[in-house]
Amino acid sequence: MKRRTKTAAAAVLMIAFTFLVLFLFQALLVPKYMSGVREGALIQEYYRETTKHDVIFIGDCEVYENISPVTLWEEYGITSYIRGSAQQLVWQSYYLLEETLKYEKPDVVVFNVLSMKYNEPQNEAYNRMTLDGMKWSSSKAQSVKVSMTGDENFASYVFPLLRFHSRWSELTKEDFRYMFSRDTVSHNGYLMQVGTKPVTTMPKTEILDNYSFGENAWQYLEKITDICRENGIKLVLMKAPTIYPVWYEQWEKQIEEYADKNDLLYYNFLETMDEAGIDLTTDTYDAGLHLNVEGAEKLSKYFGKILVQECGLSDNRKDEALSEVWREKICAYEAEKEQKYRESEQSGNNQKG
Amino acid sequence: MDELIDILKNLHADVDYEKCTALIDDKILDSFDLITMIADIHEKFDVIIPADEIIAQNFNSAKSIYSLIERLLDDEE
Amino acid sequence: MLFTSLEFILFILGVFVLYYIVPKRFQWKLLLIANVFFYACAGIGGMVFMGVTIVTSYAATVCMDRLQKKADNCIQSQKGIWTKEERKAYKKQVKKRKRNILLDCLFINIGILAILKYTNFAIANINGIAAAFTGNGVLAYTDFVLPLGISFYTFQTMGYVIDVYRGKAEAERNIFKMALFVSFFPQLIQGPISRFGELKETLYKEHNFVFKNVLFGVERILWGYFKKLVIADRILVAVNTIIGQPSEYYGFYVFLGMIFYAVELYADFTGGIDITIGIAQVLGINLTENFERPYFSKSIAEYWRRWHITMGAWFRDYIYYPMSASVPVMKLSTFTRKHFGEAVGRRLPVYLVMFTVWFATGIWHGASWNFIVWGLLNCTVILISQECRPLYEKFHAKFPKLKDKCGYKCFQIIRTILLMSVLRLLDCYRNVPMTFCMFSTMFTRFNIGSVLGGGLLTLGITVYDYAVVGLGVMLLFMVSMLQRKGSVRERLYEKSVVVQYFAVLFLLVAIIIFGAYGIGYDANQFIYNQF
Amino acid sequence: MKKYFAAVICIAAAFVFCSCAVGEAAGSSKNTGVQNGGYYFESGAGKIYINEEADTVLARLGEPSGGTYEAVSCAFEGKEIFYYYDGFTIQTYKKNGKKYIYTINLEDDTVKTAEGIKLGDSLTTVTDKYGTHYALSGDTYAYVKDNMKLTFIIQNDRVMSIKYWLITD
Repeated sequence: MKRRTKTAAAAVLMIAFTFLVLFLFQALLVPKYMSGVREGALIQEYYRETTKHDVIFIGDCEVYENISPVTLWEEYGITSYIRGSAQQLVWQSYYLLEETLKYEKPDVVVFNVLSMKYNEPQNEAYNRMTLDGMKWSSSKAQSVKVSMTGDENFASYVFPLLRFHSRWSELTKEDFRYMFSRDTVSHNGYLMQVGTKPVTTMPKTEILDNYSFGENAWQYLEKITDICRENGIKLVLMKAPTIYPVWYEQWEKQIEEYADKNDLLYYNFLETMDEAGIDLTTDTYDAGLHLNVEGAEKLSKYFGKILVQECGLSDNRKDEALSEVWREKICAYEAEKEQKYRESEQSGNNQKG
Repeated sequence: MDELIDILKNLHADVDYEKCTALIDDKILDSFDLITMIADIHEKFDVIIPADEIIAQNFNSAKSIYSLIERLLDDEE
Repeated sequence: MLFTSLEFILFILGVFVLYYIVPKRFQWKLLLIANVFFYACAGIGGMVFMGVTIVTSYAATVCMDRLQKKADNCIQSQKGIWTKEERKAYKKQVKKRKRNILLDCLFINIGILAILKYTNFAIANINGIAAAFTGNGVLAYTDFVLPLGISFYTFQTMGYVIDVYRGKAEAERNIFKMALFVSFFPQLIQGPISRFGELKETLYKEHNFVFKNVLFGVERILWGYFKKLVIADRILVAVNTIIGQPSEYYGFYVFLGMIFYAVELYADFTGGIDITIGIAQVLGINLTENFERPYFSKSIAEYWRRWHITMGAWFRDYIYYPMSASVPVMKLSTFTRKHFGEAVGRRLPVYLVMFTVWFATGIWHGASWNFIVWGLLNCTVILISQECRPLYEKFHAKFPKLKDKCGYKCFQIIRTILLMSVLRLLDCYRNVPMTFCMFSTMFTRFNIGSVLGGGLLTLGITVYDYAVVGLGVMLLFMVSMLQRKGSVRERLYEKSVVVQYFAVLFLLVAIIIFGAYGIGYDANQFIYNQF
Repeated sequence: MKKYFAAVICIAAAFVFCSCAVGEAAGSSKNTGVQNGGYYFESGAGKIYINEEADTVLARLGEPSGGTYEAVSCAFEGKEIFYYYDGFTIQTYKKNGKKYIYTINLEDDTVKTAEGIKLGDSLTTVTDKYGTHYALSGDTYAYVKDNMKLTFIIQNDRVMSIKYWLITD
């Protein structure tokens, strides 16, 4: 071989090998979210779905801990997916929706309005959990640019190794086991929690300096509304029946006005808790912040009925192919529920798993 | 040349300036001697040794110092 | 744009790629554009001052050069006609005019530096004195922003102007080429202070892509980043904790702080210079070495010939020698020798010159008393060791074998390191009385037990950090041992390509993984640390 | 030269071994911020400082009459706990296993700040006591001192809210 091509080949080989080594280190050092903080694994699981979904939920922990797609399917044959993540901000929800529409066209999109209270980027840790799971696309790039807090830089999202390299001193077996493959921690985006911790005292509301939502939050809510209208998707706003962070009536008024103006459906489940049969002494595992699995199932049954009536969703349980796929999801769901109940019995108290 | 020798003798009497060729390198002349020597040369030969001439080769032996002085003197004309 | 910022790395890559694409004759012009861009990022304001320095120095050097050439031709043409005295008078007159031009240029540039850097310091002193009488300060402080690298490029340019005045360097007629010399961007941050005569050899030449050069340059850059990111920035947290809370960290902590700072400063400074020289080497430009394993020196004088070499050389060539060869000092020398006898006569001029040089070195480092005291202390130690030379000689005469024993050499090396670290405390606490008081706590308040018991872990870095720094320092030590016999990279270059590749890969991976950079590193609460 | 490398390598190995071992045992303990600084609130049971260790304060104050509320937000494990006493609420945050005072919020006009301001007072009474070096944003007047701030929300010249906060950078 001519000398020039020999050196060129060697150079290419070396560069490739360097990237391989760096990629391996990145796979090792990036947090896996398989135990402990599982919320970080939610976003990336969406890409494993093989079938379409009639309903897409977007929002923060008020969606992924209070709605159970498996129940929606069992009760009403609704196919749904929750693209939720910890403290997901309004603009992150918008870009997640924008990305989802590249994969499928749902009939209904449900957005939880609590995140309207945040007008600027909040916390680097939550940004990472929401954004790192996304596949690279123009939506992800936009979402990263808009979500970055002060000392974050874009390169650390393109190469997560630049961000997580210092985890070398915190590596555990989990990091090695899940280097290339991840387990599924959620059921179509629902993160199951078992156990009960009743609400004894209601959190007090404090006086705020300014109750109106920020400009930035409104702008992205409008973008969500517009993109749904352009794609002929019915947008439904919701507020989960959780009592902390406190939901002020001034906020409620602004959302109701917005829903009327844009003729959107808006359901505040705080007000319809007894109708849904939700009792905060048994249906929450952390005294009212999030529902446990029983609470989530109750809320899903109640909300499912509304979705069918108001949005005209069809019952897909007759579709053989879909039933086959969802049957597996149901046994995984039941298996985890079973296992979590046993665990909570063993640990004796009703603390979180 | 002998004027120069007695300036050097004045600093260190015990050194044989005829033959020694490493006054600086062997640290026989330290910075104190250097300055006093330049001052004496200035007085006796009325020549100013510019700063950038203060380098080891020029001062390593009596001969090299003397040739430096001569060079500076005729450079003056 | 700091060395360790991503923008700087991208900037360098950009310059490197363009440098070898652009036709050879535009290479130095590209460098100039890169300098302007780099400097603009650090603040447009600073460019004005640099512009003034470039223009004044260019004008001064060209005038002096033209004046000298005219004088030489005139002397040639009048060879036969003029008498010795006439020619001597003419030469004196030319020298006088050249000297005036030089002094004007020096006055302007050193003036700019002095005003920008030292006004607040002067005001602080005036206020201090005024407060002693009237109870409150008199003058308001200015908020001058110090342009990037002003101390470095001002001294470098003044060195060039003085060289032209002495006829040691040819004045550069093309102002852009001269601007490139003044503003060569890698040097702006930490030096080295180059000499025009040496730098122009490679700065303006056309360079084609020499693989060996680029490889050596890249290796050196990586080695610089390794020192800076893996060692210096990591131990810096502990140093800052110790210095930040003197009331809490005293006694043995001060000693630890001293040692950590010695490691941090060495790794950071030599790392920065490695990056600078590496970048220049990649572009085919040779910069002078600024360090020569200073922690192996056996005496303070030797230390200052191996630490920040170019600064020491600058002060020696442009302040120490001119002063000691200047007429007033010579007059002083003869005067004191006549009136106060030989002993004082020999010492006084040298002491005067030395103190002036070290005062200038101290204040150049920073506009505050601790730097001045640091400079003067350095000078005192050197003079003392010079005065004690006869004692050393007597001592060694008694124990001739001792001198070249390995143990004695180690003793000397450790003594120098400790002494320099003590002096550097002034640099840490930046407050003279506090420094002395903290230094004294080392001997008065013993807390070695509590420090080693767990105190080490309250300094803001974990045990793993100490392990990494420890290993990094050992690697540094081993490489320095290898360097004693010649360049490590030359020997590496002889090895097979695979070995070279894995060496470079190891460095790159070590920097990316163990580097102290990014959000993950600064030890605030990241969510996962709590589980 | 070989012996140099051998020596250094075994030192390195020993160094790594002992540091990791020590690492497991000690873990890293971070020193907490400045204690007992800035404006303080005075309840019947003595002074309460922001960022002070909460257990001592809570022991002094006894069982909160309005009960407590524990809020674990989303995935973040840092528990925030609210203690509802009569007239004021104390919120704590958890760091390295210890609880510290995060905010003190005055609920009604039965309680005053140490400097004597209560809900309903006018802006001038506030500025008489605290001066005018406040930072104003919206209707919130914030007085910063050491690592905490005292905020008053004043609307149509009446103090609507009084709150002591820890400043988290």
